[in-house]
Amino acid sequence: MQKEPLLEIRNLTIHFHTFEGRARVINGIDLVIGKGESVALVGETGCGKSITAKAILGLLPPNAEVVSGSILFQGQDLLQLKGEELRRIRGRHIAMIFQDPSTALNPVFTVGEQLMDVLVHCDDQGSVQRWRTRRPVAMLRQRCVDMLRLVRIPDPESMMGRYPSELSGGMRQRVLIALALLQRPELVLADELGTALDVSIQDQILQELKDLVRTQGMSVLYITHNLGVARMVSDRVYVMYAGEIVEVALTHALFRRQFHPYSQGLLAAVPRLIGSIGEGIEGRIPDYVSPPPACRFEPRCPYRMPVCCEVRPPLREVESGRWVACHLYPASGGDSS
Amino acid sequence: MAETILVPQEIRATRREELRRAWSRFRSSTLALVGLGIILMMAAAAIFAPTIAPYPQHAGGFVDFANTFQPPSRAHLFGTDDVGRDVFSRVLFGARISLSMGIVVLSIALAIGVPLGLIAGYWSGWVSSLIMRITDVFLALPSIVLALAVAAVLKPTLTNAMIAIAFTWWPWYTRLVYGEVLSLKQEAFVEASRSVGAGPWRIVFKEILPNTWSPIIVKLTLDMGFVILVETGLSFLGLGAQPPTPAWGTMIAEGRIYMPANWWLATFPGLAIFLTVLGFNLLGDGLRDVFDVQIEQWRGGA
Amino acid sequence: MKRFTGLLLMLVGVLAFPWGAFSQAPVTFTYIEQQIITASDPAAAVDESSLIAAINLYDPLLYPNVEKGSMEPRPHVAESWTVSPDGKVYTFKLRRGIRFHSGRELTAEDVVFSMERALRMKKGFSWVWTPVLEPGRIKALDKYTVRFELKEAYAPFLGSLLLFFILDKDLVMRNIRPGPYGEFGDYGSAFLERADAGSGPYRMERFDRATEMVMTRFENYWRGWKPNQISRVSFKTVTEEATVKTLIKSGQADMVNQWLSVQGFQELKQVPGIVVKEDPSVQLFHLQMNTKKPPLDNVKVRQAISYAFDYDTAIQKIFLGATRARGPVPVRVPGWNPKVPVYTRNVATAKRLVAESGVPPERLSIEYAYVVTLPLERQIGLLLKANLEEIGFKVEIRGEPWARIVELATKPETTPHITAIFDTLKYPHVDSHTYGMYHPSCWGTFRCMSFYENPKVTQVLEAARRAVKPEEQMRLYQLAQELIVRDAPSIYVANPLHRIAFRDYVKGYRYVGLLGFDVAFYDFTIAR
Amino acid sequence: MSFRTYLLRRLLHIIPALLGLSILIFVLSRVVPGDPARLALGPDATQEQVEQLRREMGLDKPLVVQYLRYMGGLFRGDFGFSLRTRRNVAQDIKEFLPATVELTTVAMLFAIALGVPLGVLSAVRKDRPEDHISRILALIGVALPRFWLAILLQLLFAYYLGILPTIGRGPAPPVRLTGIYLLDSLLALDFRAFLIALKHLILPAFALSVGSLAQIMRLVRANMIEEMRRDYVLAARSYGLPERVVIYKYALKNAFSSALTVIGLSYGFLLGNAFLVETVFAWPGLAFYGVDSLLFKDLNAVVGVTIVIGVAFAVVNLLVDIAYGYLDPRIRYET
Repeated sequence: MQKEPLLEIRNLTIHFHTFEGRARVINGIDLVIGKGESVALVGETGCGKSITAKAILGLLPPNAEVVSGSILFQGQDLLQLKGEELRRIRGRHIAMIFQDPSTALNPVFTVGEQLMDVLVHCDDQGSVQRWRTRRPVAMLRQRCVDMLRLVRIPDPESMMGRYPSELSGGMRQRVLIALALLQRPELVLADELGTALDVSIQDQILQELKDLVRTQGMSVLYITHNLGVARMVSDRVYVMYAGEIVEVALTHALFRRQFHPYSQGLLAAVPRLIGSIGEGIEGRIPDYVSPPPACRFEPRCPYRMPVCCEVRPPLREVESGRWVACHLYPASGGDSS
Repeated sequence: MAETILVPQEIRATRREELRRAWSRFRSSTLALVGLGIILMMAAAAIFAPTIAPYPQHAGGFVDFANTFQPPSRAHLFGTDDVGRDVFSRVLFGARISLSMGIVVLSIALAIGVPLGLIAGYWSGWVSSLIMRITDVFLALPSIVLALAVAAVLKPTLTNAMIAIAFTWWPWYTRLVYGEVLSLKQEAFVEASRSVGAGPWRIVFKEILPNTWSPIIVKLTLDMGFVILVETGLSFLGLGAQPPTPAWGTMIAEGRIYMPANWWLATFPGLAIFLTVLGFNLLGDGLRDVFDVQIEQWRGGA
Repeated sequence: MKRFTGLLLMLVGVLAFPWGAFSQAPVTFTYIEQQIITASDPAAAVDESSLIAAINLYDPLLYPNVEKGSMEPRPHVAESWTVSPDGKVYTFKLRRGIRFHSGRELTAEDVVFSMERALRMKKGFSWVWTPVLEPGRIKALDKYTVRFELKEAYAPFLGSLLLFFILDKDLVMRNIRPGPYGEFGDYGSAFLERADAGSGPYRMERFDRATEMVMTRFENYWRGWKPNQISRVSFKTVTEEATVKTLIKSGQADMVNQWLSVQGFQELKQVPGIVVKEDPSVQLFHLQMNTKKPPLDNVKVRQAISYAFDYDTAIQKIFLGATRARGPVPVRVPGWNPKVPVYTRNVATAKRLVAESGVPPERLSIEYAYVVTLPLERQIGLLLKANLEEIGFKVEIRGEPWARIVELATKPETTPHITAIFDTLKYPHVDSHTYGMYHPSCWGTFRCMSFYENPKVTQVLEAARRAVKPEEQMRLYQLAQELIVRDAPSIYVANPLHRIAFRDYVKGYRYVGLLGFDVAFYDFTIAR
Repeated sequence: MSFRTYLLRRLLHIIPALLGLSILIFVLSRVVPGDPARLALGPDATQEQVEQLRREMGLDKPLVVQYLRYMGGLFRGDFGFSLRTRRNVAQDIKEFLPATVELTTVAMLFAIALGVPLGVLSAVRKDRPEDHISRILALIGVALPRFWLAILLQLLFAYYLGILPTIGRGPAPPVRLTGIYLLDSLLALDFRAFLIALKHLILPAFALSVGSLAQIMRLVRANMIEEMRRDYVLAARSYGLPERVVIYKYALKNAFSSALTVIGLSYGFLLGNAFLVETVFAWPGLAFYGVDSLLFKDLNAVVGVTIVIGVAFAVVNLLVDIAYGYLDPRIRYET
């Protein structure tokens, strides 16, 4: 890993308190995003990808509990931050592009007002000084319009006065991107970007975002269940299964060869590129309240061995830049986990 | 509703399963249980009034002028009124009136409102639009205002108050059933039975009607409280029960003039109304959660 | 939580704010009635509220002798009068210098106009005069002399003139609108809803029928003004008893009328600063039996009911003190017959009479109607129900608004079997409670819900009215009373105490007994 | 369908309903067993006078003719003659309506002003003590018989504490422009009159508002809880917007606009209860007048009052629809 890390997740464990009991949803994951790097987090629906993203921003639902771990951002542990400190990180340093453009925009405010609110209320000075040093509205407005233009929205001036319900899905998605990028964050979390859209529009938007972050020098974490997306936009891929990272690899390397049986299963389903992963693999994601004791993939694994239900396979570097959590692969150079 | 087509047995099976789950959800709601408790208590008071009431004869035209205005005591839990009757006994008997009032009014409303709603919802044409326009007329006025107008036309008696309220109440059920039918009509299982050649009456009564029960039951429960409020309001204005009938609204109207010195006359019947209505509201809320129906509880009632 | 407590604190703060400190300075005398003023036109006034308004805004021709505590007529607008020996011609000399609120002097023309107006409009108390007067029979002999030529001698005539209010002819005629009285249009009745045309001590400042009449002192009132008399009156209508009590207790009202419940007055007696005045009244409380409706068309049934009723309980426990009524005429009215038979409770006799009547038990089903706002009448009804059920009747009780009872009274078919009525003396004469209640000419009004008809009685009553000699008059009126009571058209329950409550700084209240005349604000002074 | 067509359709819906209502009430009032002419003339009128008045009032004509005549008059602002007040009902309505408008509006504003924040508080502090207290208060508010509450309030604040007046509206402010005392006194810059009017309003408005307050609170709470779970709230947070803005601007506007239609319906609730509350407080409003007219069988007044109430109810709901469309753009473009 050449690049200097921007975000480092270490041994993150998150449990949810549910009626059925304690759900061990995120089970000690590690994840690193370097400066200017595009990383994809792939896995089938319900494997904990979005939770991971929300944990970074401190937006976990009230019944979630971070049991252990740390999320270091520029050396600062986000998990230790209090409400107000965390709020200053959000948007300004780390921003998220939400999954569903039809619900993530507030239906009763115009695009312009939502953009302006971000600039007005998330100002550097914080709320109290805002009243004294209110920057000229026109200037803020210009910034919003510029941003809309940047995300390739036609006629951004008139777009400012429109309500989300007047826009097409693609436009809404672009507005969401604009909202996230408005404060020029160092890190963008893109949650299932474009999934709700038409394939061609999805591709277009992904391509644009890819170019955009590259020119702006931002880092991106793409969260997706679609390997095709990961292949298109990311430098490196984290494969996640049932709240655990099972394989980490450079994107091109992963597509050349998959080590983890789950990754193999994923790719087996890929030919269609758009098809969601997991379809090719028998079974379902395990119950988080009482997950398999050791390897969580064991019940679905075609290569399962007795050890698989006794010892949890650690994430080990099996070749340079390739980490796998599977008993099939011994570590390349000693046990590094 | 699921997209899959279910055959009737399966529907029944799922319904049973749903009911079981509903009951466990219901049991976990303290407030709904409290409501049920209150209502069972009131119902018990109403049914067993002649046995529980310390002075059952006081519910009628009994007078004992030597014993008027006794404050609450062990002999008279709620005191005595201006002609020496035991207020506690009268409040107990009052439960009979209010509850039976609610049941009768809502039965009438159901009997008129549901068939009309089914007709208007299932068939389209001038008959159904006429029905719906008529309900619009009734709903254009807060129901207590309409009930007042009707009650004023009739002689002031309990029966007439009942008629007046029922007269204003049925359109709500027509409305409710109409809405339900409109959406159920599109459901796959209805389409399915239509495709196998079931006649419209069969579809309406066998397929659609059973599926409208849960919102109707929730609404009925909530409405019991509202009907009681409207009835007591009419009685309070002198348009309902006549003496010596121990109706709660009448008791408040009669006792009110002796406030504040003889506060117990109006206070206890008022508390009884409050508790009963509260009970039905709690239960109705609980049922609404259980059946997971959205019904507007907003009406121009009392 | 903090925000929530804040809200609560705010609420408490708003409520605890000394709002009372902003209440109005007590310059206006507040009088409370529980019945609305149905007519501000004195020629249409029949009820107590309307009469109180009339007495304060207008002057009647004669006035009761309040100073002597009597209801006999004394000079007022008329200074003196003479009566012809045949009792048919009355000549009145008017006082000079009486000014209407318009500033015009009151003259004989106005008296003639006002009486003709009353006779033509046929509203209010005009029925007292219509048997003996018609337009043309009243003449202005000169500016200050008026002559009334009656068709025949009429015993209650002088007394009836207490109800004859004089209106400003010019003012009324200037304000007529099209109406049913030919050249007189509506006789100014619409105008009199907004203003008055009187010469009385107060003038109408504002009138809102449902809630309030405000009256201000007429500075040029002919009887003059002394210190501490009331300069402004707010005459309010408040129907709810609990509210009335609160208003007087808190001092927001200075005087409240007689229609509170007996218990209400008992309660007010306990309050320091409030005077409850109780006087034996000339009111009759009776339960009229509809003699045209079976089974009450049977005299034995009516007598049985009269024997069954528990008078002692009614008087001691419900009225909390009252005089037992002996016949239709209140016992304090001159001309009352002390020898009339009195029914007392006797269940055995009652049962015997029911048996003798021959009415089968299943037909003994009757309805009792009462004024829904009067709890006393409800209590009487419950007592009656208990008493009658003892002798085999079935009784249904029904509360009705007063207006509805008036309406029901118009026909024997709609009139309930038994109706509770408080009947105050209408004019200071025994005639009011004999002829006025038991002569068939009065049928259709709430005073005659018995629809009583006995040719003998009718004849005696008519003779009594025509009698010129006072002794003869009295003999006949007393005979009538005896005959009426035998037929038991009513359950004569009580001559109740008249009660009124006021703050102790109100002086000069005196009970007169005539409808409305005790609340003449001119008579009161404020001593603070 | 554009918002304008939507509103137009609503209007077209309302008009036949109101017409139907007028027929219904008119027929009802005409089948009253009783004789309004007799009532009008008082106990001592002769039968001949009564007949004459019946003719004058057109009571001898067929019902259809009477109705058409009445409706004809209605459009000229002639509501017919009131037997009880002996003047045109239109005049009575003009006199009594402002008091009811004032009372119900203040009650509604009060219900909104207290119900919305309490609902938000309850939703934000879900399952904490504040939430439980508010919810229990709301349950109590819905179940309390309004007239009984009114009596208790009178007892407590007017009788025992003596800090608020018991009945009525108090003296009229020096100028009558709107008939709404609060406005008139303000326009006349008479603050003492304003305070007097206000203190007369507090108890009846509160008694009238509790039900709506409770229901608004419950609804806002439910809507807020739902809105707070939505993606856009999470998204707003993710941009770093302060919680204050997220809750009180983003979520509340959504929650409130969906609560709005229900607020309109609850105005009918208020109007209905005004009949009881105005009676208890002797509040000289339309409902008070209406109850008396009902008891007196003052036909024209009864019909007039019910029609005015029906129209008021319809107008308020229409206004609410407009406000809804204004607050929630989805209605404008999607309905």
